[in-house]
This record gives sequence, C-alpha cells and structure tokens, in this order.
Amino acid sequence: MSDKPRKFKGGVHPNDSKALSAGKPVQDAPLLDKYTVIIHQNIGAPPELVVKKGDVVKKGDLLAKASGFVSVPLHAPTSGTVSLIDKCPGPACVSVPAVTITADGEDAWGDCLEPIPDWPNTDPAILKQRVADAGIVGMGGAGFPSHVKLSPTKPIDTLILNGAECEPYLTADHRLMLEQAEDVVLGAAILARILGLKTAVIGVEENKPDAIAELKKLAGKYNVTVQSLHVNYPQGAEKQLIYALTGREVPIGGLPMDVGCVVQNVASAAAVAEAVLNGHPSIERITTVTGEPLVNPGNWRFRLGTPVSKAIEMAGGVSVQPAKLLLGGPMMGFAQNTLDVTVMKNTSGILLIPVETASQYTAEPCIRCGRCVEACPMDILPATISQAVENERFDWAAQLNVLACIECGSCSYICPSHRPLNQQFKRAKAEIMAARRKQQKK
Amino acid sequence: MADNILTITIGAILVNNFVLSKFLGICPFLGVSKKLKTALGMSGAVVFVMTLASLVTSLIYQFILSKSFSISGTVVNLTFLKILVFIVVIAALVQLVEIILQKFSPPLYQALGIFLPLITTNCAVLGAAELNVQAGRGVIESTVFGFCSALGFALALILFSSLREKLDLAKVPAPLQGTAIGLITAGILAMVFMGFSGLV
Amino acid sequence: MTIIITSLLFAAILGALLALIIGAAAKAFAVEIDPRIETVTDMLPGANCGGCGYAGCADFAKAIVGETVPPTQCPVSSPEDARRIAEYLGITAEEKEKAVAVVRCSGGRSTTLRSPYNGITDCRSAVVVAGGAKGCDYGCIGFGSCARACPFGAIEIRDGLAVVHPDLCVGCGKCVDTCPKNLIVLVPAFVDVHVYCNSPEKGPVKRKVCKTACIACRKCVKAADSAEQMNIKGFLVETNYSNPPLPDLVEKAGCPTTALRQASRHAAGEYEGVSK
Amino acid sequence: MSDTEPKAVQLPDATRLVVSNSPHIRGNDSISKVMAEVLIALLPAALAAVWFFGLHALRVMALCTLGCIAVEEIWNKCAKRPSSWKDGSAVVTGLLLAMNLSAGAPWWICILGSLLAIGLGKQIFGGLGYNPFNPALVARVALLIGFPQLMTSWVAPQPGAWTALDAMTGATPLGASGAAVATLKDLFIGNVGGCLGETSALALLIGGAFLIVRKRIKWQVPAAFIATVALISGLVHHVNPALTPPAIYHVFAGGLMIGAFFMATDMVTSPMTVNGALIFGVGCGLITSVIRIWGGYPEGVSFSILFMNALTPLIDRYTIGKPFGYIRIKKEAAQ
Repeated sequence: MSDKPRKFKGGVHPNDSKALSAGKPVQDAPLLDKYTVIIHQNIGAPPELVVKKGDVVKKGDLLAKASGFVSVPLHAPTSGTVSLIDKCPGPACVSVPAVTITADGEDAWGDCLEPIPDWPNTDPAILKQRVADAGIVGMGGAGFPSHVKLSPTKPIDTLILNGAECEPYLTADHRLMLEQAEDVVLGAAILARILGLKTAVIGVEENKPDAIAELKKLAGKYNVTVQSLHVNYPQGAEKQLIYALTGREVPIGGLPMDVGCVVQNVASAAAVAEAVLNGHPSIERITTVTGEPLVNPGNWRFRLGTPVSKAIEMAGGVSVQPAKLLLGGPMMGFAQNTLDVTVMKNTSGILLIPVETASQYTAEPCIRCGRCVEACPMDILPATISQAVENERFDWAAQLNVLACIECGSCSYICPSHRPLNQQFKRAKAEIMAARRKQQKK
Repeated sequence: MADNILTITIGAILVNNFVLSKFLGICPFLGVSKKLKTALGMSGAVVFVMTLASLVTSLIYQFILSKSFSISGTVVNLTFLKILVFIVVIAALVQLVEIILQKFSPPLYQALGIFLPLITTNCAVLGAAELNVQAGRGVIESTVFGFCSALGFALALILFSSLREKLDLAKVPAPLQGTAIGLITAGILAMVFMGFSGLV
Repeated sequence: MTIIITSLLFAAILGALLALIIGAAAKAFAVEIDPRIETVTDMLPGANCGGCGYAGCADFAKAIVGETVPPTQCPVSSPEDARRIAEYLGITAEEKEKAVAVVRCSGGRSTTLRSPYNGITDCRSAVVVAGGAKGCDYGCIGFGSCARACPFGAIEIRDGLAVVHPDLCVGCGKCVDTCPKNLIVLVPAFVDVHVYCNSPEKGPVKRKVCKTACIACRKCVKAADSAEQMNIKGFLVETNYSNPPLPDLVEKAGCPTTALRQASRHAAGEYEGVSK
Repeated sequence: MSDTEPKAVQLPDATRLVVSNSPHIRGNDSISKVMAEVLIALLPAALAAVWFFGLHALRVMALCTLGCIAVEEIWNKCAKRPSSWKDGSAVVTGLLLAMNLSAGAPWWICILGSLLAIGLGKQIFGGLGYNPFNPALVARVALLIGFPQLMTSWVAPQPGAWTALDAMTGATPLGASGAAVATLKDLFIGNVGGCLGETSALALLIGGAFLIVRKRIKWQVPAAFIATVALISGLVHHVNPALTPPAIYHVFAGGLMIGAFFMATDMVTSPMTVNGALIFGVGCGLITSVIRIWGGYPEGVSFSILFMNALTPLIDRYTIGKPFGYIRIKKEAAQ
C-alpha cells in the first residue's frame, strides 16, 4: 500500500471546529439514577424484550435478545430495577419503545460473558459469536450490526478500520484512538482473525497526528497498518474510504464486500476488544458533547440511555440559546426537538449549533453554477436531480442515479443558493424505493 | 456542382432554415416539441417524407409536368397540375409513414397523434417541392435540398424541444406558460439564426 | 379537350399507382385496434385524474374494454355514465356508492404542538426530516401535499391542517396515496360524523401534545343510538361506516375534545383549530 | 444572567430548537457573492472603457445598470415577486449589456436594451436561473438586428480625454484589411474603436483570470472557445490571407475576449459538466469563426454564444458522466 492515499473526487472542506473538544480527555460520566434505553438501536430487526416491569437487573444483563440474524441484543447499562417500559422520544423525533432502569447505585456487574484472553488461538466462529452476543454495532453513526459485516458471502482480502472522523466538531473517535490505542489495535487484530486475514488497515485523517502516532507505536505489535488520509469531507464515508485506501469502487447499491473489503468503525473495534478480553457487552460509548453555545464542551464516556439533558448539564449547560440540537455531526446528524432523547450505541456526538452558523434553507433558484457537481463525491448531478424532484419527476431522478447518493450533504453545504438538496434526495430515494416495493408486490 | 451542393446544404440547414427564417412548418414545430423524444420521431418522419417527396416531385416535374408534348395534334403541358400532383404524392408518402410507424412504434405513433397526418399539409414539405421548381434545381440538387431542409427543420425542432423541456421546469409567469413562452423562445431562436445570414 | 382528358388520365394513373402502393403497405403492416376503446374514452369524463389507478382516461378505457376493470371504477363518472358504458359494451356494472375523503386529524397549528421547522414545505419531504416536526407523530403535517394532489381543489389547508370540502370531493382517492401519515380515508359520502384523530397513543400522551385528540372517553359510544354505531379500537374511537350514526350524535355526545365532528361543519370552520 | 449568584446550569429551550434536515452548517457562499466577484472581475474592463472613452462610457454603464435594476424591480412588483435586485444578477446583466454598447449609444438604446435584457431575456422565463439565453446577449442581438446602423457605429478611443466624442466609421480589425485598422499593441491594450467591453483584451484577461482563480467560471469554456477561433482563423488565413486577418487579430479584436470570459461562461446558460463546457466552447468558437469569416455580420460572438445556449440542454443531457461505482455494475450485469 502506498504511503500517499488516493484522493476521492469531490468533497468539501467545512470549518472543522474540532478544537472545542479535541484537547479534552475522555471523562467517565457520573452514574445517574435513571437510564432510558431505547430498544431498537441497530439497523435491522428490533431485539425482543426479555425483561418486564419490576425486574431487577445487574449491569450487563440482557434486556432484549436478538430477534434474527440482522439484529443485536441489548444489555443493561447499570444495575437496578426495570421501572417503566414505554415510549420515549427517538432520534428521529418519533416516539420509540424504551426501557427505563432505575439505578440502585451499586453499578454491579452481573454474570458477564466469559473473557477470551487466548483469542489468537480461538476459533474465529466463537469470536464472531462473541461480537454478536455483545451487541456491537457500527458506532460511527449507522448502527449496522457488526457481526453481519463479519459474515461476508464474498471473498474478503482487506479489513479497514474507519478512524477518519471527517464530520466537523466530533472528536470522540480521535480521543478514543489517542487514549485507548491498544484497544483499537487489538480490536483490529481480533476482527482480522474473525475474517481470516493477517492484517488490517486503520485509516485516520491526517488532522489527528497525535492519534496516528499513538496507533503507529502499537501497529507493529499486532501486524496492523495505520494510513493517514487527506482531510476532505466525506472521507469517512465507507465508499470513499475504501477508494482512498484501495482504489476500488464499491458499485452503486453494492456493499464493501463486493470489492473484497470489510469496514468497521474504530469505536466498534475497541468494543470488540472489550467484549473478547473482558467479556463486557456494548453498554457505553464515548460521545463528544460540543458546540459553541456550551459552557464546557468535551468528551464523555456515557452509558446507553443517558438523557441528552444530563449530557448538556455535564458540559456546563449553555450560555446562549442554540438554534439546533443534533445527535451526530453537523453534516449528517439528526436535529432534535427535545432534550429527553437518550444516548444510543451510535451517538457519536451531541452537538449544539449556534444561531449564527446554523443553515437556513431558502427557496432561491438554482443558478446552475455546478459547484454541487464538483462537490459530489458520488459524481452525480445534484442540481439536475434537484430540479427533477422539485417537479416530482422521480423516474427522471432515478435515471440520474439519485439512488447512488450517500446523503453526505456536501452539495447542500456548498450551494450558493442554499437549496435543500439533501432533503430532496432523501425524499426522492424514499419515493423511488416505495414505488419499487409496490411494483414488486404486484 | 460540389460547391453548389455545399451552398444548398448550409443554406437549407442554417441560413434559410425553414422554421426559423422562412417560418414554414410552424404547426408541427409548436405541436410536437413538448418532448424531445417525440421531436426526434417527428424529425425522422419529416426527413423521410421531405427527402422522398422532393425526389419524387422533382422527377415527376422534370420528366412529365414541365414537358410539352403533343397528343393528336394538341400541345399539352401539364405544369398547371403541379400543386395538385405534389400534394397527392406527399399525402401518399405520409400515409406510408403512418402505416409503418403504427406497426413498428405504436408509442411514437400515439405521441405524434394528429401531427403525423398533418405532415401532409406541412407547408414545409410542399414548400421544399415548390422552391425546387422555382429555383430550377435538378433531380439530385432537389433531393439534397429536400433532405437538408428537413435536417434544418429537425435541428430547429430538436433544439426547440430540448429548450421547452427545460422551460417546463422553469417558473414562467402564469399568463405566459405553454405556447406563449414557446413562441417567445422560438422568436429568440429565430434572431439567433439571423446571425447566419450572409453565409451563402 | 385533349388537355382535360390527358390531365384526368394522368391524375388517375398517378392516383391508382399510389393507391396500389399504400394498399400493399397497409396489407403488409396491418395493425388491429379495437374501435371500442375510442368510443369508451369519449364516454369517460376526460379529466385524466388517475383516480381509477390508470394513466389517464384512455388507458382506463383500454382496461374496461379488456374487461379487467368495471366502468364503475371511475370515481368521477356518475353511476349513469358507468351504466351507459356498460350497456355499450354489453357488460353488467354494479352500482358503486359515492365516496368522500376524510383527513382524520383535527390538530391545527393552534391546537397541536409543533417544533420550528426549516426545510421544504411539502409533507412528503418534511416527513423524511424528524417525521414532520409535529408534536403528535400521527398528525397532519399541514404542508398541503394532498391539496396539491387533488385535481378538484377539494382540500384546503387551514391553520396548518388539511380540511376536505365534502361537497367538492368526488372521492377519487388521489390524496389518500399522497399523505405520508396515511391520514386520509375514503368513506361513504352520506356519513357526516367522523372522529378527527388517528393517534393510537394513550389518552394522556395525546393530550400532552394536542388539544383536540380523541381520548377514548366513550361519551359518543354511549350517546349513540345503538351500540355498534361507534367502535372503540385501542385508544381511539371510530365511526362504524356500515352502521353510521346520525349527525345529531355530535351534539348529543358532547365530545370533550371536539375530536368528534361533522364533516360539513368541520369544512365550514365551526370547530376549534379550523376556524376561518 | 447575573454574575453575583452562582450560575445555575442553563439548558437550551427545547421548544425553540429548530428541526431541519442535514447538513446543519453550510459554506458561506451565496448568489450575491458570486455576482459580486463577477463585478470585481469586470472592473478592469470598465476602468479601461472609461480611460479610452471618457465619461461617455460611464454614462452608458450607469444607464444600463440602473435600467436593468429598474426593470427587474418593476417586473417583481407587477408579478408580485420578492425584490431581487440585491442578489446582483441584474447589476451584472446591466454592466455586461453596457459592455456590448458603444460609448456613443443614445440613452434610449440603453433603456431599451435593459428592457430587452431583463424583460425578454430573463424575467419572462421566470427570473434568475431559468433563462435559457444569456440576457445581455439577447438584448444585444435584438438591438443589432433592430438598429444595425446605430449598433455598428463606434466612437474613436481618446485615452484620457474625458468628454470628447468622435464618431468613426465602422471599419473593423476583423475585416480582410485588419492590420491596416489597428496595430496589434493597440488591439491588446484596447486603443481601438468598438463596444465598451470589446476593446481592451488586457483588462478582460485580468478579469477572466480572476474568475478562473476564484473558480467562478470553468476555464474550459474560454480556453476551448479562444483556441477554436485561433485554430480556424489561422488555418483559413494560411490558405487564403486575403479572406481574413491572422489568428492573433481574431483573438484580440472584437468581442471574443469578453464573450469567452464573461458571456459564454454565464452559469445559468452554459453546461454544468466539464465535458459539456468543452463542447460548448468549441461550438462557440466554430460558429464565431464561420460568421466572422464568411458571414454577413462582422462579429459572430453573440450569435454563437446564443446558439450554443440553445444547445445547452442537449449538451447537458448527453454529457452526464457515470457516477462513482457505476462501471462495475455494468460489468457485473454483463457477467
């Protein structure tokens, strides 16, 4: 592998604003008296609840079991009593089922999974089962069950760990790679063993030199390579990352395994190491709480089910009213309208955007400047598709390959007319998929 | 001869474009230009009809109509039948195109609708035949002229239809939507084609 | 004289020649079409609304002639029109009762919580962002996708709520598919009493976000003339459209949240949240 | 917030949190910024025009710019649309229109031109972004056809003389006797008769370079345009010197520079893709050369650009590239 990674086409360079929290070491969030854990935290089937109201659980006990292959179990973030099973605000501003656990304050571990210290000589299938049992998902944002990615149906020759963290503001992965480099590299080695590979590549954007240095120190020990990447949003998008590291293009509608790759987030890798070596399931994660309105932004290790209001309190509250509250980064994160939403396995950031920099859509006309075409990492024509969607011509939008869109938001970011391109494409994709489902039914 | 053909070609396609500088064939130009696909089909049909019509009419004119011959002592010259014969020939050709299209491309046949039979009365086709006679062109030159005029028609139609597809997406003020903005666009297009004047 | 004869002869020969060619071509490339399709197309309203599920009236006519659908499937034609088509084709057509659309939500801007929303003002686009940013997950978003889809101008957006005018609605059902919240249903046109709420949540949850939600208090069920006129489903009451209550039920029941309404008076703006 | 008592942790007000789609931040680009940069790029040419033609140039520019703004605003008022002159597009159109007029143009030509440019060229199609043709060129061509005499009588350049106004005849360096009309140096600096913007190639090159550096225009358009004109005129001159002056005259004289850098590159009316831009430039060059060398009009830049504007939807349609990851699908489907 060459030292210089490839540059993918397009992309944008937003002001990264990472300085707010990049220098802040990860703190363990204090134990709360209540956690509201959203049950469906993964892509795929929701897990099946195995506790009922009044049950006493220990930390790490099963709350819900996987209900199929593309599904992961959910574990209790602390010890206590199941006090309520009801709906709570979900990350998409729609209520979702959740389990509330009233903590007993002891935070005592239950019967955990058996640690596997001798993993280099353990059957990969057992390791893979461990990943599934620990409920690990893609912690970068998508929440796709990790063990599914580790069961490719096509030959794999490359394992990539995604440490790009190209979203502005977010520093959770950066701090993780810096402070828990050993876990990340170990996780990479375990994942490589599961896939039957000798080695893995960790891709990190070159604006995190300290993390790269830290990882490189350990890389040799576990036969893992660390590759610095150009700073260019969306460097951390799966397809762009694979291209940058291997030069392969994942086909539209295809998966990384179609080009012999498996991509895992670095936080997921660290969770894998934790699950294999200590037998701890995925019940906590590092999340960046940041944004200019916050008094004291930083990085925290939160239990699942921590309400956003508590997280903001830990960050010292706000000095001014923010325009938006986001889960995730500013480019692809989800806007929230309540502080009651809770931290999930894929919540990489809790972000408050000030009024001055929050994007405001207007209906200014497209001047066909073509900057979106330049910025599009998937090389489609956002301006033309936008016109098609505006006129509800979804067949045309499909012809223009709107389904290739990865919703990275680069086009909306760059547009001088401030057009809501990304929203239009989301709608178009939804409409096209709905139409196809309808057709299939017929 | 070669030079002449080149002049005819450029003249018919650009300088004296049937639609945009002679303003012939405006009916299908406006009628079938809403979609690029139907415009392409119409263009094909017009090229076919106009080329053949020019060939056949000029053959008939050269070898029958313009000749004077005597039958039982009376000198007969059938030139006065020109328009009648031309129209009959064109109508027959259009009928042929219609039958063939209906068989091989029913969607296009549907899309062209009434404008297909109307090629019969498309003044561009008759105009080409008539202009050939006026200019005293030979059979080959007539055919080339017919073909190139049709190409000019096709060029204008295709350009115009792609513009109209674009205008469909534009926020044109309500009173000007549809044919009105189409005619305005055609006017600007005609101005543009004036730039070619003086080439031949 | 010679000239006339020669001209006639020439024209005749030319005509015969061309006729021969065309005749041969017509034979060689013959296409059969059913002339009935055109007649039926002419008998249809020609609105091309697509309410029948086909791409325009001509397409629908083809389907009728092919006897895959009954002519009554056209929501715009009157029963007499459908009967005439059926008679022409010699098929039987069952009567279909006139339907009308109802938007099962009464949560306008003044009665239901909403977050500030910044984006495309179109329901189907808004729903991809935070489910439309309304306090109630099930309620009308009010950006008027249905109103724009209605070929008859029967839906009005009033204070952020879609309101159907029953007298303008022909029941074509175009709006039904547009609503991303699946709020719109087609019901028999003669029924006037509907529950303008679609949220399956528990009463207190609904009340927290909406003043006019159905809280399943059963007042209307009790006030109804017979037990089956209003049905309870979970935390929601529904009109039984096969045994509908009379319009005076609204007065008699005295719905505490005004979720039970008369369609005509709802459209006239006589209830909370929809006043003009 | 008071400083005396210990500050309680303040949480954001959830009811005021705006819900919107990602991305939640955006670049600081805007239409008015784009237009402002185009205006800056036009500044050298405008200054050059004032230097050579004095206050008359200033008068024409002011009339056209104000005329365009006025027409835009009156239209907006009548059509009940929000005011839009502040986005700067009308100012750019006005200035470009002025660049296409002679310093001696009477006031009513300027106003009529504004009306044609904004009314016929832009607003009739729905305003900014929807016009298929370059508005300033629509006005210029309409005026050229309507008032050929007025539109081709130029004013002699008088560097530094502020108020002098000497009419001169319409001999153009693009005629067969091009070299006799002006020296190459004069052509480059701009010391020749012509429209305001047609004169100083140097000033236009500076402005064009600025736009290219700022990535406001696609360099492929002017490059392909100028190269094609140079190639064709050079070849024709080589074969038959009596027909047309050498390529260098074609490049620096007339409206080629302003056309290539400022008119053909108009975003709204030119193709969006890079390949499309190349085709567009070559097409413009081809038609310009043909009209200049063989046509009835002395100058073909405006006609060629408008013609290619009309072709733009087609070019756009057929130059759509293959998206990332597309080739592999095809291959796999074939297998």
